[in-house]
This record gives sequence, structure tokens and C-alpha cells, in this order.
Amino acid sequence: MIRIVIAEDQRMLLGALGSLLSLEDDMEVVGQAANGEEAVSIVRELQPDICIMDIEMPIKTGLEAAEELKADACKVIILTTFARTGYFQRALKAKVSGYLLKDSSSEELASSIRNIMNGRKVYAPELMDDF
Amino acid sequence: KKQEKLETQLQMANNRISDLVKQEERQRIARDLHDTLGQRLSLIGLKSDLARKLIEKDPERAKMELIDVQQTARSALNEVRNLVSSMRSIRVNDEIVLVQQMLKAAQIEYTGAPSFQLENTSLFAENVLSMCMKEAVTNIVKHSQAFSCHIQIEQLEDAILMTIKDDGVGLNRYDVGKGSGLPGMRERLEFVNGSLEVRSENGTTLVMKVPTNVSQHEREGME
Amino acid sequence: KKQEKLETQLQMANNRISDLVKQEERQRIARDLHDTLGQRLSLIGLKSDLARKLIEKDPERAKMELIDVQQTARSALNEVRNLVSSMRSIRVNDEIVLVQQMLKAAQIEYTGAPSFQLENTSLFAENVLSMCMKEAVTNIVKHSQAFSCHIQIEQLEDAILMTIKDDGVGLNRYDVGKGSGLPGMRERLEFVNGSLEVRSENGTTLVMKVPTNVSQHEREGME
Ligand SMILES: Nc1ncnc2c1ncn2[C@@H]1O[C@H](COP(=O)(O)OP(=O)(O)OP(=O)(O)O)[C@@H](O)[C@H]1O
Ligand SMILES: Nc1ncnc2c1ncn2[C@@H]1O[C@H](COP(=O)(O)OP(=O)(O)OP(=O)(O)O)[C@@H](O)[C@H]1O
Ligand SMILES: [K+]
Ligand SMILES: [Mg+2]
Ligand SMILES: [Mg+2]
Ligand SMILES: [Mg+2]
Repeated sequence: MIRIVIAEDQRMLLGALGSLLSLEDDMEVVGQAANGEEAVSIVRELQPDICIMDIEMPIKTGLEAAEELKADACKVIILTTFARTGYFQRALKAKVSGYLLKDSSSEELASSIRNIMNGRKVYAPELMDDF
Repeated sequence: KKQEKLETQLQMANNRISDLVKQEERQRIARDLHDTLGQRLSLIGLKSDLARKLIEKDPERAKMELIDVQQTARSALNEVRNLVSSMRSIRVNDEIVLVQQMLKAAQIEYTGAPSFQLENTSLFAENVLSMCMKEAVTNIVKHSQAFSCHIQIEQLEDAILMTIKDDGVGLNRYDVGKGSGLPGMRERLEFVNGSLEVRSENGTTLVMKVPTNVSQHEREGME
Repeated sequence: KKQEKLETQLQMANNRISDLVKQEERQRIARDLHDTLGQRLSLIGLKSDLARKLIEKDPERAKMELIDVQQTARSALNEVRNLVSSMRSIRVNDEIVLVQQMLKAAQIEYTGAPSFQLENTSLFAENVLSMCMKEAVTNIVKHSQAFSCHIQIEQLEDAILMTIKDDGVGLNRYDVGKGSGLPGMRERLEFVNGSLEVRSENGTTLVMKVPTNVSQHEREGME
């Protein structure tokens, strides 16, 4: 089982994303966080394999949280709606394993997660060429 | 010599300003779009995905998710509409219709003209006049206890004068500054180099002045 | 007298132009948004409604409709993305980072400064410089076979000079006009009253000049 924590400040998105991933046979969503700070503490507590992180969140952004988790075993995937100047660079600096679009289909997301579990890195091309 | 230089400056300033303004305006809109629409569209994507997967496993929940999708699409559409209409300019003659409806609903008689003819006014200045008209009439409905309201728009040589008058309780100078309506009007008018005058005599009278574009003669000298 | 008049005209023209341009740009974007996003959101609303009603009667068709909904949401989001990125200006210091990555990937050494300081440059002019930088470096990566690339930006009294130099095979005058890159750069530069010079000497050197804003002294006369 791939154990996943999701951090997203938009409640409805958080719920939908959680349900979608739970539907995958090999995945289980073990925790949910509504901001970056919560994400860090839940990850430290539950030690999941993957943490999926929105960027724009209150208290602490997804990028800040990812930087804090840089040395942790948990792999971080950043999900975002739009590319913004500097984001991708910061994501790379924080050594995130994935940098993906929020509107990728759940099949794509699930297969990215599996690839990342196998040690690969997955970056959405749409997000790279205009950061 | 000096004159030629000024003319070149005028030309360059024109180019420069139009570039900058366009850029700034786009960026403002871009920010708006980003924040709200982007989120909603992502949500629609995820929820329709989820609903599809739930159809067999849990048809009742699938239905709930679809109600959310529909609701989210509706909100997003409203946002687009608001954004679009906030980007469109409001014509004085559209606003006057709305204003008459407001007054009618408040049983205040409207004694002005049913529509107006504006000349040499930039769309932007017209927009400002429309917004002021709306705010002034909202105040009349809310605060004046008036029986009637009169709106007059005069075309002067180099300005447009809009006068909005009611026969209600009037206001005193301590009232100005209590809310954000009158200060907002003044600020907008000053932005187009116009002015606002507030008088209290047998009710309230607001006089708003907006300069019109340079005359045809002068304009020819510029292009 | 005449001079004073011109100065007033300059001021008024500035205001008028900026109002109009803003308004035009908004309306253009508003039309786009309305036509594309509005359509797609309505479609999403309809299809999600339909899917919900089909869940029991025809689950397979419900699934198809939901695939459409998801696809439509994605297209809409892409449209927003394109709109937003066409609205965003590119700062020279963001572009220089990208350009260094491109060069690194092509194993061409970058020998210029890591970032630059621009003064008195309009966002728009900066945008043009960034686009030229990107195109010039793309050409170096594609055509030059160079070992190194040098970028220099100088602030002159009334202009910015950007020089991009490589030590590759160079080009001849028949090359200019073969593609759309160099002509596009020239056109954009001329649009901001700038210029492009192409030299071939131990590689290729492009010199791009963009006038800066009128100096402080002159500007004071305008306001
Ligand atoms: N036509 C009027 N007749 C009588 N009093 C008025 C009239 N217009 C404004 N006032 C007084 O002036 C005050 C300030 O008006 P203003 O529009 O600035 O704020 P507001 O209407 O109270 O609040 P808002 O910020 O919602 O506009 C009002 O609260 C009211 O007391
Ligand atoms: N740095 C360079 N070194 C060598 N040759 C160059 C260099 N830059 C341009 N050229 C030559 O000039 C030609 C025209 O360049 P230009 O950028 O206008 O078009 P392009 O790169 O061929 O196509 P595109 O329209 O995709 O830019 C190139 O095809 C190439 O032969
Ligand atoms: K990590
Ligand atoms: Mg968020
Ligand atoms: Mg008010
Ligand atoms: Mg080229």
C-alpha cells in the first residue's frame, strides 16, 4: 500500500482528491491537511510514503513545507493550477519528486505516484516551460 | 525647437503610456482569473473524475458529486460574467434606466430626462459618471426620505456637468466621510480630473463635473 | 504660450490615452473570456446535469458524458492559462535564468552576469528585451555551434543596450530573413523605438537598443 497525505486549503478539492486516490487499489490516504504547517506535522507524525501538496495555502505555502521536508523520507509532490515565476525553481530546490497540474486526470496522477515510488521524478511540461 | 521636442515627447509618451497601461491592466485581470477561476475549474475536473468512478460503486454519492460539479460550473460562470461586466464600460443611458427602476421601487418620483446625449466623453469618463449616478441615487433611496429626484446632464464647452438633486432631509458636512460612497465618488471624479460638489438646500444636490476631451481643433494639432 | 498649450495637451492626451487603452484592452479580453470560457462552462453545467440523470438509466452513457465534462474543464483551464501567460510580462532577470539553463543544457558556457539592473525601463520595453534575449539564445543553441555565449546589458543615458555574442560559426546577410526569429526581434524592437544590429565577427553579435523613458528633468516638465 502506498500511504499518502494530502495538503490542500480548498476543502472541496481536498475531499475530491482524497476520495479519488482512495479508489486506487494500491493507495490509501492516511491524512489530510488544510495548510502547509499542518502538512509538515502530519507527515512527521504519520510517516507516509508520499505527501501531495498544493502551493498556495495559508500559514505556510506548499513550497515552504516542501523545503522543510527536504531531508525527510517522505516524497513530496507539488500540485498546482498555474505556473508562476520562480515556483518551479523553488520546487526543484526543495527536491520535490513531482510537480504536476491540478487538473491532470486521476489516472495520470496515480501513475505519476507509482513512478515516483519507483524512484523517478515527474514534472509536467506545461509547468516547466513558462515559469 | 523646444516645441518640436515637446511634440516628439508627446508622441513617445503616447506610445509608452499605452504600452504600460495595457500591460498593467492585463496583469490585474490575470491575477483575478488565476485565483478564482483556476480553482473552480480544477475542482470541476476532479469531481467529474470522481463521479465517473463512483457510478457503479456508489451511485448516490456520484449524484451528489455531480450536483457539486453543476453548482461549481454555475459559480464559475457567474464569476466570468462579473469579470466581463466589470470590464465592460457602463453607459450612462443604461445606468439611467436602472436608476429609474430603483427610484420607482422606492416610490420616489423621477423628474429628469429619460436619456442623455454625451459628446466627446471618453468611455472611461462615462463609466465614472455612471458609477457616480448609481451611488448618488442609492444614497437618495437609503438616506434622503425625498419625494422626488431630478437628474440633469449638461454639455459645457470643455466639461460635462451632472446634477443630481433630491427634496429630502439634506445632509450636513459631518455626514460626508461617514461612509465610503461620497469619498469614492470624489476619488473617481478626481481621477479623471473632474470634481464633486455637495450642497444641502431643500434637500441634497450633488454637482459632478468631468472635463471632456480636447476639442477637435486641438486634437488635430496632436496627430 | 504655444508651449504651455502643448504641455497641457500632453497631459490631457496622457490621461485620455490611458483611459481608452485600458478600456479597449479590457473589452478585448472580456470578449475572449466570454466567448470561450462562457461556452465551456455552460457545456459543463449541461453535461453534468445530464450525466446525473443518466446514472441509473444508462450508466455507460453517464460515464461518457463525464469524460466530456472533465475534458472540457481541462480545455477551459488551458485557455485560462494561455490567457494569463499572454498577459504576464517577462522580467529580464527571470529570462536570464531560463537562458542560462538552456545554454547549460546545450553545453555552451555562459560568460555574462547572472542578473541585471534596469532603470527607467517600462515593463513593456523590458518584455521586449526578454523576448529578444530568449530568441537570440535559442538561435545560438540551434545554429551557432558556439562554445560560449556572452550577454551584456548597459544603461546608457537615454537607452539600454543589450549585446548578445557567441563564438560560433557566424551568419551571413542571406541568413537574415530565412526564419522568423530575427525579423520578429527587429519588429518588436522597432515597436518600442529601438533597433537591432547584427554583426558577424568571430561568431555572431546582436546589439539591441531600447530607448529608456524620458529623463527625470524632462518628465518634470510634463507633469
Ligand atoms: N441624498 C442624501 N440625503 C440625505 N443624506 C444623505 C444623502 N446622501 C448621503 N447622505 C448622508 O451622507 C452619509 C454618507 O454617505 P455615503 O454614501 O458616503 O455613505 P453611506 O451611504 O452611509 O455608506 P456607503 O459606504 O454604503 O455608501 C450617509 O450616511 C447619509 O447620512
Ligand atoms: N547565433 C547564430 N549563429 C549562427 N547562425 C545564426 C545565428 N542566429 C541566426 N543564425 C542564422 O540565421 C538564420 C535566421 O535566424 P532566425 O532566428 O531568423 O530564424 P530560424 O532560427 O532559422 O527560425 P525561427 O523562425 O524558428 O527563429 C538561421 O536559420 C541561421 O542560419
Ligand atoms: K522529501
Ligand atoms: Mg490553495
Ligand atoms: Mg452611500
Ligand atoms: Mg530563430
